[in-house]
This record gives sequence, structure tokens and C-alpha cells, in this order.
Amino acid sequence: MRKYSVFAVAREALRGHKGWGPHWASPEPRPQYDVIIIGGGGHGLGAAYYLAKEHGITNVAVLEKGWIGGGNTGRNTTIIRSNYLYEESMDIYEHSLKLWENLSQDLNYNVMYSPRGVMMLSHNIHDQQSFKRHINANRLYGIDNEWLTPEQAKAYCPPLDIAKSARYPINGAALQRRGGTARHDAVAWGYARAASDRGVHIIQNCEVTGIRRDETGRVTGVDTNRGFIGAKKIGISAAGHSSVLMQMADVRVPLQSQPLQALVSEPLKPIFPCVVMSNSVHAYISQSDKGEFVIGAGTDQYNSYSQTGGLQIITHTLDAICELFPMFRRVKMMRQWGGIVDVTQDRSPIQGVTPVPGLYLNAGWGTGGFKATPGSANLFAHLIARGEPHRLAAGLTLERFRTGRLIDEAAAAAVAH
Amino acid sequence: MSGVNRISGAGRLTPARTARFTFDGRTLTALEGDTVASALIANDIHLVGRSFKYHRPRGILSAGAEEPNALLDVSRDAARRQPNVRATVQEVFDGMNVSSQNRWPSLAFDVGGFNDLLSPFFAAGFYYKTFMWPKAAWHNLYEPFIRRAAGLGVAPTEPDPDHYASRYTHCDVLVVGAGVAGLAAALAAAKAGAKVIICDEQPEVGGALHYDSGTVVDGKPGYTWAQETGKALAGMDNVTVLTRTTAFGYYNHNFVGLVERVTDHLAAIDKTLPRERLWQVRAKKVILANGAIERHMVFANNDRPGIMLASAGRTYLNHFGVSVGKQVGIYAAHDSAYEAAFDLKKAGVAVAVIVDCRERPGEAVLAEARSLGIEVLTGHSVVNTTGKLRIASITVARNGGGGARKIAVDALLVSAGWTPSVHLFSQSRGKVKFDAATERFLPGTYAQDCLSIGACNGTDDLQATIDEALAAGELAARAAGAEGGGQVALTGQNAFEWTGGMIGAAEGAGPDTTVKAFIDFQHDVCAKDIRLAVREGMHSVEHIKRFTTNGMASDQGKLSNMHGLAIAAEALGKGIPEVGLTTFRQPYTPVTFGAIVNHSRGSLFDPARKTPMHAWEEAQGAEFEDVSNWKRAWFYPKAGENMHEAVARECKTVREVAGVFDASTLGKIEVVGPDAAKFLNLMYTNAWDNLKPGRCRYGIMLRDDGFVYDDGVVGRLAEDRFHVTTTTGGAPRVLHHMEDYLQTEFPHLKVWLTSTTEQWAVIAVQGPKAREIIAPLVEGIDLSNEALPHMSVAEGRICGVPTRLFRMSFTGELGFEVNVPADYGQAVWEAIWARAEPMGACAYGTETMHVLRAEKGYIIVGQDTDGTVTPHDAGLSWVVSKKKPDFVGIRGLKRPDLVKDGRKQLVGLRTKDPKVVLEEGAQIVADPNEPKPMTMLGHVTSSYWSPNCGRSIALALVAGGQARLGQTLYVPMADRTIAVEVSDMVFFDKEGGRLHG
Amino acid sequence: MADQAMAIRKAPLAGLRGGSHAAILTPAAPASRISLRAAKDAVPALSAALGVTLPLRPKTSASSGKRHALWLGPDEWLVIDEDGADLMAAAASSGALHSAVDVSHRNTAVIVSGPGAEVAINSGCPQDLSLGLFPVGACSRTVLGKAEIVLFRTSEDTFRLECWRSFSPFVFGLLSEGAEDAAH
Amino acid sequence: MLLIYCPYCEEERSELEFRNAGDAHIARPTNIAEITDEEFEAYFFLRDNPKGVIFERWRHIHGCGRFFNAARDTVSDRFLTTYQAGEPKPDLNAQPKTSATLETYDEALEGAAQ
Repeated sequence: MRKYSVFAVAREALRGHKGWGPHWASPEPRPQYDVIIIGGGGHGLGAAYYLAKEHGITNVAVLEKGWIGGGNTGRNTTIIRSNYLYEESMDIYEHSLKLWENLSQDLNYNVMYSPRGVMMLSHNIHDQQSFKRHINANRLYGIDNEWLTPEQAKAYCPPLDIAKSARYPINGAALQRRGGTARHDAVAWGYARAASDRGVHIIQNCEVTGIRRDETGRVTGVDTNRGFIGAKKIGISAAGHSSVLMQMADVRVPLQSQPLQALVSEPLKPIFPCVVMSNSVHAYISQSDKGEFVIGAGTDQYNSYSQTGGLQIITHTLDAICELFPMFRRVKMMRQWGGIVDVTQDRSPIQGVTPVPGLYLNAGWGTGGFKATPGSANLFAHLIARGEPHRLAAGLTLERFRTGRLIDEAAAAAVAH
Repeated sequence: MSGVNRISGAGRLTPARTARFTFDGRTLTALEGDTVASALIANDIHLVGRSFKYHRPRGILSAGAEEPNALLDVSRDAARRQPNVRATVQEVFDGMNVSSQNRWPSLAFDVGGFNDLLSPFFAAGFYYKTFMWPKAAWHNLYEPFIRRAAGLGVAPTEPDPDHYASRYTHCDVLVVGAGVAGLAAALAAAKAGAKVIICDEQPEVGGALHYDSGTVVDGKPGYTWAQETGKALAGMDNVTVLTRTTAFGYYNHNFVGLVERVTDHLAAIDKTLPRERLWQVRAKKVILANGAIERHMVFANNDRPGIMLASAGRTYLNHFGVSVGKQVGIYAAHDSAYEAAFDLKKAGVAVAVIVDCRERPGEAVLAEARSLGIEVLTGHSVVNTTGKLRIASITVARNGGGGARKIAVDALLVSAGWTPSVHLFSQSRGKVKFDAATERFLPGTYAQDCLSIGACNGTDDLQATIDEALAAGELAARAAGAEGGGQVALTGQNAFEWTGGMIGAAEGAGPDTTVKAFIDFQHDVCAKDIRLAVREGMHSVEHIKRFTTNGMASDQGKLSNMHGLAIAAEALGKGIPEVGLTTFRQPYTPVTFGAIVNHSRGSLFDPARKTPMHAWEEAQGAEFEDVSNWKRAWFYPKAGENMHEAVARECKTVREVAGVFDASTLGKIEVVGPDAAKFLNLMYTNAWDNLKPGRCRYGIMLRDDGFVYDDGVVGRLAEDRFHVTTTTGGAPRVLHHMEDYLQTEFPHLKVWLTSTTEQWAVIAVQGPKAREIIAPLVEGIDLSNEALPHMSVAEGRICGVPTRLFRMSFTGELGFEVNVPADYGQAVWEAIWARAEPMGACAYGTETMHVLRAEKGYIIVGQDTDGTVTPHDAGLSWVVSKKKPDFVGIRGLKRPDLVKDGRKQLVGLRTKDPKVVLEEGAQIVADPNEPKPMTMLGHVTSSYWSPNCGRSIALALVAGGQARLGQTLYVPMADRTIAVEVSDMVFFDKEGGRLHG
Repeated sequence: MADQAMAIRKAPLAGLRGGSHAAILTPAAPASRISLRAAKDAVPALSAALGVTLPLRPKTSASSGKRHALWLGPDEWLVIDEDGADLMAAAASSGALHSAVDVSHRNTAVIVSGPGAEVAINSGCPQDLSLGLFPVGACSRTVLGKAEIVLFRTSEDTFRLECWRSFSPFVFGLLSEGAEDAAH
Repeated sequence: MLLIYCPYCEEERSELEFRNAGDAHIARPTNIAEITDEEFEAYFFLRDNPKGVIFERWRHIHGCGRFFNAARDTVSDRFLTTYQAGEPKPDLNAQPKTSATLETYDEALEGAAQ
């Protein structure tokens, strides 16, 4: 792999950038792999990378039915934070945040992790109680998260309207300074490049149509539109399509796939320095390096694989944004889009073994998948390599829906992921 | 004079009607009806902006919504400033101020232009490969630099003073686009009797007829026919004609969003008018007549000001009477551009040359050019241009090399052919198909009830377009159920038949990697960038788009998509359909947030629910808190009191005398029917059939998973009638939850549910003197302990109006909750207050209510529980029936994790130092010296200073809490560690004697 | 004992006037209302007791003088008596199995009248209010912006719009903006 | 924004009047207190989440208030049918072609031309 650096770019600039090779190889699939990962998003590509890097398993294929990074990896609002409430959540999101902090250097690919701070607005006493619960839990767990007064919040994010007369006045905010954003495409491409360099096969336009098992029930491989591909172990990391794939192995899972929309404004000169989220009014917003306001909307209320949603969802988000930032009413929406998120009933992910030997599931990240990418990928690789979960992901099992040991961030916190 | 380039006698504007505006501080004269673009060109200004990345000088490229370059800042006053306005769409009004963007210090001398020199370094995707060292530098150094350079306009900094309107509307047929096709279809649909809406983004109907001077429809010049038809349609009762109205989004089930620009073109604005109006149209049938967008030619340095689309040149001339230059060149791969030369020549403008990269243009246009004496170079290409801030010359060479010749021009009109506008069709999730013969994507499989006609459907011939439109209009009307008899026949003819078209890079635009042949002007994407992306392994069109950012600018690739695709296909050695088209997303052109949210702002953003006594509370100086949508009185500070003092006073007063509290927001549901008790048996954990009429009981409601969902007091008014109360925030979802079980699981039960939250104003009177306060006002109810004991309810009258009077208490004191019909709430409250105040009682708010109930260890669902708490965890096992065979949650409660030891249980906490008040949300540990990450046992759910106990009190969820009574635990805060003792939850009047007065 | 004057009634929109020449907004006078629930077999007895035939077809109403019965659902009617008569007693006299709940004070109403009434309401209501689909006498529960309403067309250009009392300032405010826009 | 036919109001109405209520035809076990943990998990948590036809419940919460069932294609979001609560799962192959199962206009035009 050619190392990327400012010197390499400068050298190439002098010769018309003719020397760059492909980010990743596009090989024909082998008949048999040690591990197949279904789903070429950040989680799947990352898991392949860590399998190769940390577990020495390089006979790995990532099968992607479309183009890599084209699912939720490329459709989210790129928010990164780890200030969750429960230990299970803090474990995995903080593990992830620590990986984010070094990811560009690790991958030799600039993923543009930008710790610009994630600020969650508190609008009432209930929010305040909940945020303080988070802040205290985070502090005792070694995760940064701090309470700001309205004036401190305004100082951190000048466009904020902190007038007491607002319909939802701001009585404070929780700020995680290490939180921020990253460049979504770069995550997929960076992992793909680094994994490919270590021998992982990245196979695009390869749709899995069946999961084959032997007489003991153990997986043997997958049927695809490019034929049968054998594997000793299969990891499913397909976000919105997890249920569909698990059905191929005759396993029903506690997941629902719903449309999640987002939008960007026209590009504007920098005015918005951080990420702001408000659960009470249902909005989150940041400004991209290109100057676009990146705004996340909510999920539609029904299951859908259509990657589209209703205008009323966008409206609901924008009226909240305009209420918080009245000067943005003249800003224009440039592009809106939708993804498919798979959500569990406790709004926490599933990562673990399944009833099918050799089949591993990484799913249910809902609206929190992007921020978890490196951590989830890293621990998923561990799970696949060792056949049992890493300590930091031990609570995320499928089993919890039977035992009732849920990790109910939404119920406990009323904070959007 | 309205500009040096205005040609007397040309165009359709009235020379006498002028308007003045400023551009970068310079005052200019325009004509009414000008766009900013036409007015600038009339004043010989082509340079209007700088590009995004290289800061190259840019001019006006188009005359329509597809404009990628001419994005300007337009303002009426300081607060009414709009960045990124397309000069080609914005109409001039007298007094407007226009400024260029993304340049410093000036448009002509922009320091950012230095980037152009560094452009070899700034290749597509370069930022992924660098800026990684040292680690922190990305965020601290590189990113701020990149951010400052990026972005276009400057965001507004003042709240928007304008307002916006919204209309939901329905129609049989929605026609998008009012060119020939749209007008003909609308006419046919309207004559057939359908309810029709036709919209067009331009100020008047006509579409391409604005410039297409040779077109004849119904025996008249096309433009004239269009205006007459538009008027005729507007005059029909069943037709709505919306101009300046863009159909921006096609959503599910034929729901189409339109935005109408109402005042942005007016010099003086009527303040009652909305700035923009959002139309949310549900159409039975949609007819898409979006037309086609002309493509530019991709060649070296094709971005200089003065280079523009041929049809734009015709629009400026034929509609606005403005010549784009004095010595105009044409560079084309399509016949349509020839007509621009003809129009210019006929208007007396010098046409330097027509360069046609094809060997064989259409014979008719070639013959006409020759007969007009225009030089035509077929089989030639423009291989370079010169001119710093405006094009000065083109270099023309024979295809295949040789014979380069420099020709002086001050404008160059280009056309690579036409791209059908399939944006809305694609938004409707219809699938496009590639027509190899004409190299264009056309509507293929339809996903919704719509039909594309005319140019956006690939129909070129005018008569064919008209026939298709008329058939579609009538068919749509009939399918929507219209039964009118009118039929329409129309004829139409173009001046010339058009052939040709190309996509991708023209001769001389590569593969040389130093040539800047622009595809996407706004994002500075060149042909070489696409090739680089392919070399770097980006083989999907989506990857190429994202790697190069081609088509991701504010014009959303209207000009660039096809070119980018063709170049990528060539580089990949694949056919265009195999590479595929990127998805078109809403909106078609950018839409203001204001239009989308329209009325939803300020008091109309979200209903602020107020109780019948709100005005009184406000007059008393109460502070309010938000609880779900309600505004609740929080505390009532007296002069000079802070919150702590006010609450302390209220707390003492209630226990010593009495207090009056507005409890109206509590949810109320009337459960009526012979099976009412049976139903409540299923919905609550405890038993209801043994509750006697006139008595009340506290109930806990679970979800089927066993966790606490809501709670409240339920009164039985009669055998078949219960008055159920819920938490304030829980009211709507509890009713929904109960309806769900009633309708779908227990439909055999004869019982009905009605929300009565707002029927009743609820006045809680609590404290030793409560009975004395209300007694004289009450008729027909014996208030004695014997007749109306704790937890009972009676109906009678108070202050002459009906009441449901509850004897109950959330304070631990003797208490009543007076329910009266809401319109009487304030009057009854005032009557009670008139008795209470002289006795020394107070009005108290939610904060005091919280303290008083915590003193008694009463929980608040949602504060002391959080959706992960069972009734057993909350110390409410006594509310869970052990005898009932079924209730919602019965099985969930038995799951392994819900019955195991060590669950978090609700307990009391007493700080060792009684003066220290814990923070709500503080975490609890056993070992304060454990290093991080510490083992947290639980958290403080409620914590107050208790004036009545003279110490702090707290409730907490603690792992294995019941087994820890008496233990010392620790609350580590940032600045200190607080020792606490685990206790029971009742801090005041443990025996409960005060309840009985 | 009860020596006080009877409490004075204060309606939530008392004293408000609004709208435009296209759509005039007037708070309706206090009225008595019940939410009536019953199975189909109880309808004849209830109709007789109330003196108005409970409609059985969706989106329809029946009126008898100033008493109106609005179909809201297959077993649900909103009965309004503009004279304030005791509807609870009337329903009780039917002898048929039903649920009647007094909601006179829960609801309040705005009368929207004028040629722009439809447009004013459509500023926040997604239903098709054209006369063909929503004729005189039609009624429906629906939404207006973020509030739930019951809409009842009493003449070609007049609607009675019922909502819960705490939503009425929001409803009145949104209708005011809709009425202003309807004037253009 | 979806357009939903309410089988009680007998009319198509905007999605704004409705609330989705999850999967249809999942009956609460009548002996729920006795079922196993696995059976409870299946009842309360496990779902098919199909890519294709889903049978789901809606409530016309801001209309007639009734819960009803719908068959919808989760890929196109098109409703195949809606029906009253308590009715059995319909045989979708036997459904008459409704306006919801639209033909393309291309086909319609061809039909008109012939």
C-alpha cells in the first residue's frame, strides 16, 4: 500500500496524480473463506480490518450488495460521542471514541475526526435531572461530560437563542468536548483500503441470497448472486437488512427497520462551531467542513426499506431548528435523504452469538451506528475470532430479550442517540 | 438607459419601467421583469462570483434554476438578507441590494484565487491523504483553515422578520411545468372537467417558449399562445395556475410539495403577505412536464465569465432584450445552439463563429447559418480560452489536431444538447432507463400515479409533444373521475428540427491531467478529477460522486451529472447504463427552512397548554415550568424571595395551615360500562372489582414487559363508572395504551374510554385547615372523616357548580381535590383562595408538591422510575395483586432478570451532614476510593431540602437497596464525596396520622 | 353553607375576535356536549332519547334545531346542544347500554366563516374540504397543525371547529394566520 | 406522507391522522401468565420485519380512533389493503385490483391508444 502523506500528494501534484492506485482491490471471490462478513459499511469493513490486524485472520471477505459505504455509513449525520448512561453503552461507545481519536493515523487515511464538542440542550427540569445523571455516571466512569449554564452554552455556540421567552427555553446543556464529527465516506474507504492492504477481499455488487448450514446446523457459507461462497464463520453487519439476513438462517430477531431522514442546507461560511442536539424539540445540527448545515431528522413511524420518508418528519425537525436558531429560517434546504435503521426495543445494539453455530450478529445500532463504528468493528472482530464476546460488549447479547436484562438508554434517559 | 447591452426593440420588457438596484455597492438600472442576471448582463457585467474551491472568476452560465455560478447575496434590509440566491431566478425589484460572495477583498481581486495556482495539490480527495500529522492539527489547524475557505454565502445573523404560509390542497391533476406540454395537458385536463393545479417556477407560463422564438402554436407565436392559454386557464373555476412556484419534492402516495415565492420580487411588501407559501398537494394524478436542461460543453477553461448556455443567450436576447456580448461565438454539439446565432445575428449582434464539434450538423440549421453569412466550423472544437475576468478569445482547432486558430469573442454560447429533467420522476422512485440512441435517461418504470410528457419524457417534436400532452391531460382527468365533455385540438411547429448532442469531455479536454475542463462549476470538478477517482478505485457512480463531490453542490448536478457519468464510463470502459445514474433527491431546488416550517414558530411552534387558572397564577407572579406541553405553576415567589425561600415557605405553610395547588394537568380518563371494573383489573396490577362506589384506590399500570408505565388514583363513581387519573405527561399515551388493549385484546368487554383531562379543573386543597377552607363553599357533600374518609370521592356542588370532590392527598396532609367543570375553574379557585388566604394558607406550585410528596416517600413515575423499574423495585409490591389470573405485565414481571437479587430498588437517603442536599442524578458508590471506572450502585432520583424535616432528604435507586438499609454509601461529586445513609423512604409523619386531619 | 355567589363561567377564548375578510373567526358560545359511545343496537333508543337521529355513516351528522350529533367513529358521536340542554340526562333516559361523558368544558369551538374558510382551515388541516368531499353537514375528527380538532361544516362557507380548551389559543392563532393568507 | 384508507371511515386520509401500532396478528396469549420465557420473548420482542409485505396495525387516532390492520409493501410503501381489526389475514392474491395497485401510465396510455 502506498503511504499517504503530504509529501506523496506533493509529488503526485507534479505529475498530474497519475501515480495513485486504487484504494482497495476488487478481486474475484474465492470459493472459501475463513470468515465472511455480510455488509460493506463501516462496521463490516472495520471488523474485517481488525480481524486481519489484531487476530491475524486475513482470509476474509466482505460482501456488499451495492457499493461500500452506501448504506447508513454514507447516510448519517456523522455525530460522535460516548456520554451514554449505562455501563454497557459507555463501554462500547467510549472504546469507540478512543479508537476515533487515533483512527486517521492507524488507517493512514484522514477520517477528519473533529472533536468540536457535542452539546445537548436541556429545556426543563426533567432534562436537567437526566443530563446530570449522565454527567455523574460518565465522570465516575472516566468519560468527559460537563454541565453548562445557558450563558456558557451560548458562549460555546453563539447562534443559540437562550431567551427565557422561548417556547422551550434552555436551562442548561451537557457538553462532551471530545465528541464531534468525522467524514463518513472516509471511514468506509479508509477501512476498506487498510483491510484490502492486509489481504481482505472486498467484493461489491455481491448480494447474499441464502445462508447454508450443515447437518449440525453450523454455517457453511452463503449463496450470492455471484454463486456460492464457503465460510467457516459468518458475521452479519448489515444494519437495516439484518432481519432479512437472519431470516435466511431461520432466526427471528427483535429488530424493526425504519426510515431515518437527514438533510443538509446550502453551503455557508462557518457560523456553527459544534454539534447541538435537543431531545425535547427533536433536532440535531452541525456544520460540515464544506459549510453545509447537517441536520438529523427523526424516524418515520412505520417499518420500511424504501430509504424515503415523509416531508412532515423533515418539517418537524426544521421547525425545532428554527425555534432554537431563529436566524436560520432564511437558510435553504439543499438535499434530503433517508436511510434504513434497525432498532431494538431497548434502543441498544445487539452484538453477539446467535442460535446458529458460526453465525454472529452485529445489529440494532439504530441511530447510533456511526459513532460506534470503530468500537463496534473492533469488538465484532474479537467476537468472530474468539467465538465469544469481548468483555466490553458482553452485555449486548440477543439473550437479554429473553431474560429481561435490557439496556434501555431511551427509557432511562430520554436522550436521542 | 437600462444597460449598454439592452437592444432597442428586442425583448418583452417595457423600457420605461425601470428599477434601480446595487451590485457590490454600484447602483445599476434594470427594467421591471429583469432577473438579476439579465440586468447585470444588460449592464455588461458577467463576472459575478468566485468558485468554491479554486476561487476562479465565474460568470452567469444559465438563465434558469440550474445555475451553478451566479449565486449572490440579495437583501432588502439587514434582516431580510438571503445568501446563495440564483441571479438567474431572482427578479429585480427597486431598491434591492445585491452582493457577490466567496471573495475577499473584492470580486475582481480575490486573495482566494491563489488556490487556483495550488490546484495541482488540491486534486479530488486530496484531503483524505494528508493533514494527519501531528494528530491534533486536523482539528486545531487544518480544519479551521479549510472551513474558512469553504462555504459560499454568509448565513443570516438576525431573526427572519418575514412570515410564511401553508396550504394543504387536493386536486385531480397536478401539472408540473407550464411550457407547451404542461399548458396543453392542463388545458385538456381542465376541459375534461378535472380540478387542475398547474405550477411553474418562472414568473410567467411559457417555459422554453420564452426564448424559442421560431415556435408556432395554434397559429400564433409560441410565447403569445402560452400567455393566452395561461390566462384562459387562470380564468377557469376548476384550475389554479401557480407561477413562481417550484415543485420541489415528490413524496409518497402522490404528495407533492410546492413552494410559491410571493414577495421576493416586490419592491414594497405588504406585511400581511407571506414571503413564501408552501403548497402541500395531494394529487390523484401527477403530470410531469419539467422540460429539459441544456448541458454545457466540457473543454479546457470552459468556465470563464461570458461563457454561457446557448438557450440562456437566447432568453436574454428574446425575452429580456439583452445581448450577452458584442462579438459572440458559438460552440455546440447540438443544432439548438445555431438558433441562438440566428437570433443574435438578426438582432444586429456580431456572431464571430459557430464551432461545431460534429462533422455533420443538421442540414437545415447549417443552410440557415450559411444564408445569414455566419461562419460555421464543423468538425472543430474549442480547445482553450483566454481572458482573466471575462472571456477574450477562443482557440479553435480541427478535431484530431492541427490548424489551431484564435478567435476574439466577448461571449461564448455553448450547447452539448439537452438532458431531460427526470428529477421529480426519480424522486417519485420511478426507475429511469437509458436510451442509447439519444444518450439520455428517460422515465422507465413508474412507481407512482404520474406521467411524464414532453421534453422530460424525451419527446422532441413539438406536435408529438402536444399530442402526448393532450392525451395525458385527458387521460389523467378521466382516471381521476372527471366527466366533462371538452376536447382540445392543437397544432404546433418548431422553426427547425434539432439533432445532435454529446455527453462527456469534448476534444482537447483530456486525458491531459493538467487541463481544467469543468464539469461541475460550483464544486470545481473537472474531467480529470473523474478520471482520477476511477484510477483510485472508485468504480461506482456514487463513489465517484462522493470522491469528487461532482453533482453535490447547490445545483445538485443539473448540468454536471451526465458529463461526469460519461467520463467515468469511458474511464471504466463500461457502458453508461452499467455505471448508472445517481439518485435524485428532494428538493429540486433549495427551499428555505422558513417555507417548510411556515406557521410553526413562536406560539405556533408547539401548543403551550395552560390550565383554567393560569391567568390567576400569572397575576400572582408564579414562575412556570414546562411539563410535557403544559405550563405548570412552579412556585409563587413573594417580593424579594428566591426560589429556595419561596418553596421553603410554601412547604411549611401547607403542613402548618394549608395550601392550594393547581392539579388540572393530571390526565383524566372516564371509564364507563358494565365491564369497567373487569377492564381495570386487566390494565392495573391491583384489583378493582371490590372497590365500592364512592371510594378511590391508587393504581399502578405496567406494560406487558413488567415495567412501571404510569400511576394514579382511580375513583369509582358508580358500579359502571370510574374516574381514572394519570400523570400529566402520561395522559395521551395511557389512553392510547388502554384503547389498544381494549380494542384489540379485550374487545369483548363492554366498556368505553373518554378523555376528560380538560373537562375538569382540579384544585387541590391540602393541609390541616383544608376542610375548614372549603366547607362553606360545598353543597350536598358531608366532608366529615366518617362520611368522606381518606381515599373517597363524592359528587355535589361547590360555589353553585357541580363538583367531583376527592378526599385524597399527595402531601400526607388532610386533603381534597376539587374537580369542577373547567370554565368554572378560575372562579372556584378564587372563591377558595378568598377563604384560604385570610387563614394564612398559601398557593403552592409543583416544586413544593414535589418536596411534600418526597417527605412522605410518594414516588413520581418518570422521575423515581425510568422505564426500567418494576413495582417491586419501587417498593410498591403491595399494589401488585397475587390473586389475579391476568393483568398487563403479569408475565413480564416474572422474567429471570426481573426477579433476581440485586436489582436496583428505591430507597431513602439521608446525608450524614443534614445540610447537604444531594444533586438529582448523582451516582452512588460503596467504595469512594475505587479508581475509575467506578462501580456505580445507583443514582439519586429525587433530592430536596425539607423545611419540615429540617434536613435534606433524597430518594434513590440503589442496587439491592432494601438489603442496605442503615448502610453508609457514598456520592462522589467533582469537588467532594458525600456520605449518605440508606434509609426507608418516609421522612415525615411515619405513622400517617395527618392524612386523617 | 353556600352563601357565595355562583361561580362565573369563563370560556377559554372569551372576547377574542379575529380572521380576515375572507375568513372570520368567532369563538362559539358555550354549549353542552357529550361524548357518546354505544353499539349499533343502542342507536334507535339513544336517538329517540336525544331527539336527534345518530348518524351511522362515516363523516356525517344529524341536526335537530340547535342539537347536533356528529359521527366520529363507528361507536362514537359528539353530541352538541347549543342551548346548553342536559344531554347526560337525555342519554341516560334512553335505557340503552351506552357511555355518555360530559365534555362540555373539555371542548371549545371556533366558528370559521367566509369564502376563505376552507383555505384558512387548510393552512393546517390535511383533509380535502371541497364541497364534493366535505359537504354541508359533514364532520370529522382530524388535525390542525399540532392540535386535534373536530371539524363540522354547517353551511357552504361556515365551519364549526371544536378543539380541547388548552389547545384553543394555538388553534385560534393558526386559524388567524390561515385566514390572513386566505385573504390573498 | 402516506395516504391511508381507513376501513371504518371508508376514506383515504393523510398519515398525519394515524399512528402506526406495530405488527398485526400477534395475539396476546390468553394464558400469558403461564407461558415460558421463550414464548414471552417471541410474543413481545421477536418480529419478522419483512422486506416485502408486512401486516401491521394502524390507529386512526386523530380520526375515528379505531385500530385496524393493513398489508403494506415495505419496499414501495404501497398499501395492498386495509381491513378492520379482528378480521383474518386476507389472501392477498385474491384481492381485487384497487386503485392502490396502480398500473403505470405507460401501460395506461398504451391501453388508451389501442
